Order: sequence, then C-alpha cells, then structure tokens
Amino acid sequence: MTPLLSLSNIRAGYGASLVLHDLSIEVGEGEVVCLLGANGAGKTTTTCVIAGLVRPWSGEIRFAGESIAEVPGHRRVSLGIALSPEGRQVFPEMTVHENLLLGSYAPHARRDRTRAMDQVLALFPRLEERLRQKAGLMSGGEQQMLAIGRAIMSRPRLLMLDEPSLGLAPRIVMDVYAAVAETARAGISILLVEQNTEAALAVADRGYVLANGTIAASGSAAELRGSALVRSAFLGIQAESAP
Amino acid sequence: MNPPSAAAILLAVAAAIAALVIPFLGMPLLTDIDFRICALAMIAISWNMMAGAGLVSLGHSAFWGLGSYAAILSANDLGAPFVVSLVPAVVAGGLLGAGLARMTGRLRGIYFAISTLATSEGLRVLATMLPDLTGGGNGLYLDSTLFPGNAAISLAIPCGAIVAALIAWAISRSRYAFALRAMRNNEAASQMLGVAPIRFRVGIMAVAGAIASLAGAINAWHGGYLDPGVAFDLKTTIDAQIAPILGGVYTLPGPIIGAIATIAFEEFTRALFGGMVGISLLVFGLVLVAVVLVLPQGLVGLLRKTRRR
Amino acid sequence: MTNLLQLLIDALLMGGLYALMSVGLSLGFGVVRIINFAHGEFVMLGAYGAYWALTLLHVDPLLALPFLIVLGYLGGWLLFRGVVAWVLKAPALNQILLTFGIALVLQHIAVVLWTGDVRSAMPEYALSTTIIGDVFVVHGRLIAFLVAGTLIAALTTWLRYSETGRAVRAVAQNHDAAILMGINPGRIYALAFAMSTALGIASGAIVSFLINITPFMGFSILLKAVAIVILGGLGSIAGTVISAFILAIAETMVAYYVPEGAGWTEGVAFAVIVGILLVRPRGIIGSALAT
Amino acid sequence: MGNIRASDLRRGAIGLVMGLILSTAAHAQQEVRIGLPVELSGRFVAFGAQIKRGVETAVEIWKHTRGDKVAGRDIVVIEHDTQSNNSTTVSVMNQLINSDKVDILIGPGGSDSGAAAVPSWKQAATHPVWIVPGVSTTVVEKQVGKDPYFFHTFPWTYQYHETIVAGLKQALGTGKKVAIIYSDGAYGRAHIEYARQYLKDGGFQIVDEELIREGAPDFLPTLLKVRSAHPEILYTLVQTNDAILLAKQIYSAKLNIPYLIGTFQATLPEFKNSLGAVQNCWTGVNSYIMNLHTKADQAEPKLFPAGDEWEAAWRTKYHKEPEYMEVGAYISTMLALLAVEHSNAVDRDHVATALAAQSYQTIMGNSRFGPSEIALHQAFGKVIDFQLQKQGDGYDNVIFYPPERAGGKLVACPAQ
Repeated sequence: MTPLLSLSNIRAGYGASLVLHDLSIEVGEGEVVCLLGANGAGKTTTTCVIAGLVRPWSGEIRFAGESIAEVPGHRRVSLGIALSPEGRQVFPEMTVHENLLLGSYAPHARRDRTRAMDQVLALFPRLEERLRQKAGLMSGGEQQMLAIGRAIMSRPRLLMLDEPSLGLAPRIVMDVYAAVAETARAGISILLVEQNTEAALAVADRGYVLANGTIAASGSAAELRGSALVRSAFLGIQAESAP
Repeated sequence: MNPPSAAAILLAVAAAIAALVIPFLGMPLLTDIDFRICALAMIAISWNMMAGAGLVSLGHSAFWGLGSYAAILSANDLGAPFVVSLVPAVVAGGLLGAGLARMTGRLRGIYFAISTLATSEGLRVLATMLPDLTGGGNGLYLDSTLFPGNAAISLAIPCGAIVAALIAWAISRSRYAFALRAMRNNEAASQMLGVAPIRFRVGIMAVAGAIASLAGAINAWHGGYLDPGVAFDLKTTIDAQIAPILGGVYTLPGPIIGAIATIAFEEFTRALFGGMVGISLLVFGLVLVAVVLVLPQGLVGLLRKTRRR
Repeated sequence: MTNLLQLLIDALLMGGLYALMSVGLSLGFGVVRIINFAHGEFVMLGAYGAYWALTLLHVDPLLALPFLIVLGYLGGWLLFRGVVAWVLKAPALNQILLTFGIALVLQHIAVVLWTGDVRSAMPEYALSTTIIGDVFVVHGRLIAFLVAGTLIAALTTWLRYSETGRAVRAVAQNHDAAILMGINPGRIYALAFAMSTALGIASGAIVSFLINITPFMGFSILLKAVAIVILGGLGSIAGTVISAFILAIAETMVAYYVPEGAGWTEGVAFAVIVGILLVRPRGIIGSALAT
Repeated sequence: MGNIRASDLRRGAIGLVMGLILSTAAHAQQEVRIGLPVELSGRFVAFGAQIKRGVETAVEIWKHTRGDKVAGRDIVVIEHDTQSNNSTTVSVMNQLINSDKVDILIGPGGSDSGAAAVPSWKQAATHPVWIVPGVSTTVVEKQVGKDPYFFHTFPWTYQYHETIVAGLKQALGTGKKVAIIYSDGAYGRAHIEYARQYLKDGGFQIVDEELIREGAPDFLPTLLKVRSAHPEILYTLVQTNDAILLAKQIYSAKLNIPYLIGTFQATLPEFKNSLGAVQNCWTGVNSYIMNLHTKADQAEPKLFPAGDEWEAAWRTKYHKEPEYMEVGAYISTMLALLAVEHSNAVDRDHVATALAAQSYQTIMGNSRFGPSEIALHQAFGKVIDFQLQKQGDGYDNVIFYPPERAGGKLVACPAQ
C-alpha cells in the first residue's frame, strides 16, 4: 500500500547552512506518525518543506503517489496538506471566526465550510465561547486550539502539527491531545512533530527520532518508548551504540 | 574595502588636478560644469556616508539650504568675507546632522527617510514665514561688495570636493567603517558586539551634514541669490541620491563617478530635449527607474564585475 | 460663534477627502510594505482624467469615476507586475528611489501631454452652495465628502466580509500563515497595489473640481498623505481615516487662529510627521503592524 | 582603463580646449546673437513659451521685411530652458553670457526666475544688453539699480498699484474699506508694500490684511476672517494658480464684496477658461489689451503694424489670442534689431544708446524708454485698469481708467 506521504533523501536549509541531511520518512493513510527530536534537530524545517514554505535543495517529496516538489506553497493545501505551524501564527487582528473561515479559504474546503465549522467547534468547545474575540488577545492554549482548528477547516488528508504542546499547562496539553486522538479516529493521517515524547508516543502508531538533521531511529510507538536512543536523542547526548 | 589599485589612485589624482585646473582655463562653460560636478560630488559623498550607516536621507536639501542661508546671512549681516562665512555653514550642517541623528535615534529605514523629508520641508516653510530674517519669498541677495571674484569661488568648490573625498576615504579605512557596515546589516547584532550605534550615527551624520552644508554655502556665493524654494529645492535631494546610485552606493568612487555621470546626463538631455517642454526631466525619471532595477550596485558595481570576470 | 461652526464643517468635508487620499497609501503599505512615493501622481492623473472627461466628452466627473477607478486598477496592476514586483525584496533605498522615479516619470508625462498650464473641472455643483442659518456648505465639497465616504465604506466592508478581503488582511498580518491557508501572496500584493492606485485615481477624480490641477500637484498631496498614514499607524485603515480628520481640523484651526496662519498650515503636516516619529515611531491611533 | 598614460590625457584635453576657443571668436563679427533664458518646463512654462513665440515671430517678420540679415549680420537666437528652477537659471545665464557670448539677452518671464538671474548677469565682466519683457518684482529693480544695459518692457509692481488705486479713487471716491489678500511667495511679498502705501495715500481704509500660502488647496479659513472685516473692496495680490482657486472659493463663500480687484491674472486665458461665469466683475491691470485698434507706426508700418492686423496675423499663426508677454517679447526683439541696425554694431554701448533713443508707436503704446523709480530704462510702464463685464454670452475687458482710454465704467459685482 503506497504511503500517503513519502520524503526521500531530502536536503534542505536556510541560506548557506544545511539543516536536513538526507531525511527520509513516510506517513501511511490514516496513520499517526510522530517525529521526535531535541531543539534545532530540524523538525520545523521538515514541516515547512512538506507545506511548501521551504524549497528543499535536493531529494523527493511524494504525496498520494505524485511528486509535489514543484507545487508552490499556496497550492499544497488544495492537495490536502495542512500545517498548524510552530508558534501557532494565528492572525492576531482577526476574530476566531475569521481565522477559521480563512482555514477553509481553499476552494475544495470552502464548499462544506459549515459542516467543518460545526466539527471544529465540537472538537474545541472553548473556541465556540470566544468565536467573536480577536485571536491575538487569547491565551497560548486557546491559540493552539485555534491553529489546529484552522488547519482542520481545510479538510486535510494529512494534518501536520508542529509542537502543539509547547508552552501549555499540562491540563491544556491533555485537552489538545484528546482532540488530536479524536481527529485521528476520524481517519485523517497525522504527522505530529514534538519534543513532548510521552504525549506524542501515547497517540502515535509509529515514529521517527530526528537528531542533527538525520533519522537516528524509527519504529512502532512501543519500541520507541523503551529505547535508550529516544532518551539520548531527546536529551541530545550522543548514544554509544545504535539499537 | 580592498586597497585601491595603482590605476585607481592615478585616476583619482588626475581627476582632482583637472577639477582644480579647469576654472583657470578661461572656459566658462567648462568651469560652470566643473562647479556643478564638484558641488554634486560633495552632497553625493555626504549622502553615501549616511547610506553607508543604513540611513536613507530624503532631506539633503535641508543641509544644503541651511548651509546656504548660514553663509549668506553671516556675510550680509555680519560682514563675514567668503571663507569666514563658510564656518557657520559647516557648524550649522554638523549640528543639524547630529541633532537629527540623536532625535531619530531609534528610527530605521523608511521612518528615518520620512523624518528627513519632513525636516527639509519644515525648514522651507520656516524660511518662507520669517521674512525679516531670511527675506522670505522676496529672496536674499549676497552683498555684492563682499564678492571675492569668480576665481576664489570656482577654486573653493573643488577643494571642498577633494576634502570630502579624503574624509570619506579616511573613514573607510578607520574602525568606523567596520562598525558602520555592521550597523547597516544588522543593528541589533552590532549592538551586541559593543558597537554603540547612537555614537557612530551621531558622528557620521554630523560629518555628512557638515559636508552637504559646505557645498550649499559655496553654491550660495556662486549663485548670489537665495529664496526658500531655491535653498530647499527638492531637486537637490533627488540629485544627492541619483549620483551615488548611478555611481555605486557604499563604494568610495561611486558618488564621484555618479556625480560626473549625472551632470553629463543632465547637460545631454537639456541640450537634446531642452527645447521640448518637460522631456528632459521625463527621461531623467526613466533612467532613475532603470538604474534601480538593472544596476542596483550602480556603475562601479558594474565596473568591478567586468574587471573581475 | 458661527465662524467656528463653519470652520468645523469645512474641516470635516476636507477631512473626508484627505482620508480617501491616504487610505490608498495605507493599504499599499499595510500589505506590500512599500511607501509609494508616486501616490500623489496617481491622484494627479485621476484629476486630469476627470477634467478631460468633462471638457472633451462632457461626462460629469462622478459619472466618469467608475471608469477611472477601473483604469486606475488596471494601471496599478500593470505597474506592479512590470516594475514594483522586482524590488519587493530589495533594500528600502531601492524601493524609495524606484517609486520616486515613477513619480518623476508620471509628472513629466503629464507636462509633455497637457503642458504645465493650470486647469480645473467646473461641473455646476462645484461652486453652488446652500446656506443653513449663516453657515454655508459648498455642494462640490459635500459631494466629494459623500463619494469619499462611500468608497471608504465599500473598501472596509470588502476587507471585512469578502473572501479576498480577508485574504488581503491575512497576508498583511502574517505572510507565511497566509500561504498555509492557500492564499497566493504574489496575487494579493498585485491586487492591493492596484487597489491603492485605484483609490488614488478616485480621490483625484473628486479633487478635480475642488482644487487646481497641474502636473506638479502630486508632491504636496503625497506629503499630507504620508503625515496622515504615519499619524494613524502604518497600515491601519481605521487609524488613517481618524487621523485624516485630525489633520484637516488642525490645519483649519491653525489657518484661522494663528496670525499669518495660512502660511503655517503646510508646516502642520511636517510637524506631525517629525513629532509622531520621535514620540512613537509606529504611529499613534491604529494598532500598527510589525514591519 | 589603466594603460592610458597621464600625458595622453593632457594632450587630448589641450587639443579640445584650443578648438573651442577658436570657433567662438571667428563667429563674433558676422552675427548678432540673441540669448533667451526662458522657462520651457516647470511652474512658469506658460511665460517662457510666450516669450519664445514673441521672439520667433519678431525675427520672422523682420526677415520677411528686411531680409535675412540685420546690419550685415545673421540673426542667431540661442535658447536655454531654465526649467523654472532658480539654480538652473543661474547656470543658463552663465552659459549664455560667458560661453555663448550673446550680444542681447531677452527674458525670463516669471518674477522668481528674474530675481535669480540678476547676480550672474551683474557679476559677468562685460554683461550684455538685457531686455526683460516680464518680471514685475521690484527686488530686481533694486538689484539692477542704474545699470545702463538693463531695459525693462513690463510694468514694475508700484506702476500696477499707482494706476489701480487711481482708477478706484476716480470711480469710488475715498474712504472705502479695503481688505488685502497676498501670497507668501516673491509675488505677494513684493506687491503688499506698494499696495499698502498707494491705498493709504489714496485715502482708502485698510481693514484687513491676510496672507495665504502659494499652492494651498483651501482658502476658506482666510475668507472667513475677511468676511468678519466687512470690506467693500477685496484687493488680491496672488499669481495665476492661486488667483483661480481664490476666485472660485470667494464665489462659493458668497462673500458678496462689491468690488473684486486683481492684478494681472484677469487677462490670462487660463483665468477666463477655468472660471467661466465666476470671472464676472473681476478687475485687473494690463499693459496690453486686445482689439484696442491702435494705429501702425509711421516710420516702421510693417514691423509695428496696426493692432487689428497684427492680432489677426497672430491668430492665424498660433490659433490662439495673443497674450501680453508674447506682445512684450515681440516688441522687445523688434526694438533690439532696430537698435543694432541704427548703430550698425553689436557691442553693448552702441546698442544700449540706440535702444534708449528709439521711440515707436506700438500695440502697447509708445516704446520710448524713460527712468522708473530706480532703473534707467523703463518702457510700457503705463498700465490700463479694466473690469471683466458680461457682454452677450462672453466676458470682455471693459477699460475704466485712464479716462482717455476708458470704454466703460467700474460696476459693483451683483449680489449672490
């Protein structure tokens, strides 16, 4: 069964500095895959390459069987790729409602916008309470929910979440991950980029560990949970022997 | 700044000698062009210095005009002879430059440019509305008894240009240059490296302001007549930018080569299209757009590219 | 104190005009991050457009307005694609000089085509007035105020409620996030610049029967618009409209109460620019966007 | 670039220089060179274009009647555009005097350009004969002083007000309340002193003086101050652009001031075309007004034809009505050519003395030069007061002063 998304030998970076060295990962249809790694490992660069914000120097990206390296950033959402970016990046001067409407700006999403809206507000009741409020005035957690909700509004086949738990109180992290689990159950494949290993592995089917721009380890959630490598990769200490 | 080659030094010296000799060749047309090139070179060097510190000035006519009024008023009211009247002009220009730098300490990019534009237009309104001081709209005539003769003035402007070029050269070799380049690229980073932006900014603006005012002062003596429209003419601000852009911003020879190119071009369009109403300035605008699009580094950038290839 | 009432009415009507002139500049900067120094020339071209429509084709400036707006939009789009798009990433210096050059070119195309003579459109409502009590309202100014008001209302409603309007605001607030929504920033830049041009042309059309038309009228209009946009907070439409009225009232009061005040009114705009930039570089009223 | 030796540079430069010096000297004998420092672009483009047309027509008619030469010399007209920019005016004057070595200067038109042109003319060692068909500001007259080579064929500021006030006094008697509006530029500042002086001497009561900024979009606040002074006469000292806007805003403010006095703008086609009905009852002065049916000069009937004949010829050639600076430039050029012919020389002393001695009957009246308050040679200082009055569907200049040329009376403006 061909994977929904496959990255092979991706090299990418900013200006002269190379961040990703020969990265290859896959996400299957309906699968929840997590990408773990310490700060600066290249997690965000990966999501930006897939979402089209960063052009890779070399390597191949295939989505639903086709190469999308040449597809410009603003057309990738119509293919079904959605990203809740690092730092949330909601539109501060616009209301929650307007942010969500923008989520379904792409033509295919605009068609069943009302149904998507009901779904998102059901998933994040807090957003319904604050629908008319300016996004910029909300708390970190609420903005994170809005960012995810906004991404879901575009009816994605692949939902990428870049460090959704960053800077949130534990209780809020539980709510967010509950919503992530429910979205996964609805059949949307998810690429979860996280430093919060336990929360991610609890939800993910499978995962990769990213260290200094290359995949240090991969496997099922259970295997990764036990492996020494995850601990060292997370703490950034060089493990003596690969598993 | 890589050390200049022997040919460049030779050319610079030849240009300096030519600028000093031309007024004595008895060629009035050439002397007038030589005067305008040297005056433009001075304000172009001054503008280029500011641009070198990341400060885009849209108000160079403020320095030019302030220098003009300082010189003529000190001559008419205090009876100061030609050379003495240049001192208040230089001081006024330096103070305005330093004042602007201190006042607009935190502003960058477009904001700084707009505040200099506002300063030059503000000074023009002031000059118009204070007739007893500046003669207002009626204009101000140089007291002809003090006129030192064309020779002195035609010699003063090339000296001014040479002094300005030497100052720019000295700065480019001093540690100022590295601090300024750091500031131009990234103000915050340079701050961390212990570069006090305000101190450098005030220093550069004072020197650049003084040079531009000196040029204005000498030109005021050359023209013999001043009114707010002449002193704070927008064309001075435009010319001060076009020369370094045409010649090559952030480079040492850029403003000078640009000044020669600009005046040559102005004479060419005036001779060719002079008769037809408005054509000459239209062509000038087109060239400005073209240069910004095609030659962002200006002629010197082009020169460097061809030599390296 | 009838004169005070009269002054306020004049200031209000003039403020509407100032708002329309500067809203275009503010939109342009908010989205494309460029202060367009040729904005005054678009106003000038709009004024000539309305003038020739009236004198040659006997079409009233208000009837010619829609056509001029469309022409302005197309002109703006072509100018953006052809010239302005290339300097989006260039340093501020190149952007300022480029738009300065465009202003110089447009000014002297006007001189070559229509000479430097002074013109003014004279539809009959330009000068007729109605007297209410002992206060008079010049019809021309009232009409200009109403047209400006409707255009600004249309612009804000479009920005607030339409899909593309939201997209424009999105690009202005967060360029990368907008891409993630499926918005093509290049198209939005061109659209915003073209609208800014169209707004300039529109304000020119309604100014054509109020003030003198010459090829050189653009520059003083630009400086006033810059003062207003800076006072209102760069890129904030609401801030711009409010500060347009503030400047109009300030100028009228200075003209009336300060001795030889008429001479100082031009200084008000410049004092505002320098004052605001020193006190609060991001402008006071509207919440300015991070540049 | 590096391989050119310094000596080559020097040899090339000297060769170029010698060539230039020889060429200019050779030309001097067989030519009379007329230099035009005129505004062909910028604010005063209207004046510059008028002077250019006046000079071209004069040379054309001279060649038509006397043949291509004057006193055996070719007529060379050299024109440079001052771009209505005062610094360019300085370089254009330097170029015409020192490099083109012209014998006679004609121009510029605008007051600002004139003021800027004086110093470079005075500083030149042997400055040529200079005829100015425009420029009213007395700043120039003070600077030029008693210079024998300066000829002014256009009224000075005080000559305006001397005649306007005399005309008002004759029509309205004394004691009337006057409000003055003047511009903050060279024009307004120059005129306000004389207006104040002549109005006071004429027994008028100045109740208000208001300054306006050149090019301002809105004069209403100023007009409100004028309205509270309740003047009977509004005396305006502003140039064309501001005059048009001011007339419109006075009309819409319904100030209902009975007498609206302007200076030159009421004669300009721009004023009439832009204002339509609003121009009604505005008064003004002019040294030349069309269809005065002046007679041709006896001695030179072809060079100074009858008014109607000359105006008809002008209309056919340029498809427009002749304007005062066109007529001024035409007559100035004719006088200059005649002076060269009489003195059979181009050096400034002969030409100046011949010019000062001439006297012809022209469309603008007698051309004799006489002293003005300061300057030595002033012609056509006499101006005529007129008022724009509705005649049928158009508006005509009805002269009401001086009495010997009056064709009507000054009437109060209709209440709105």
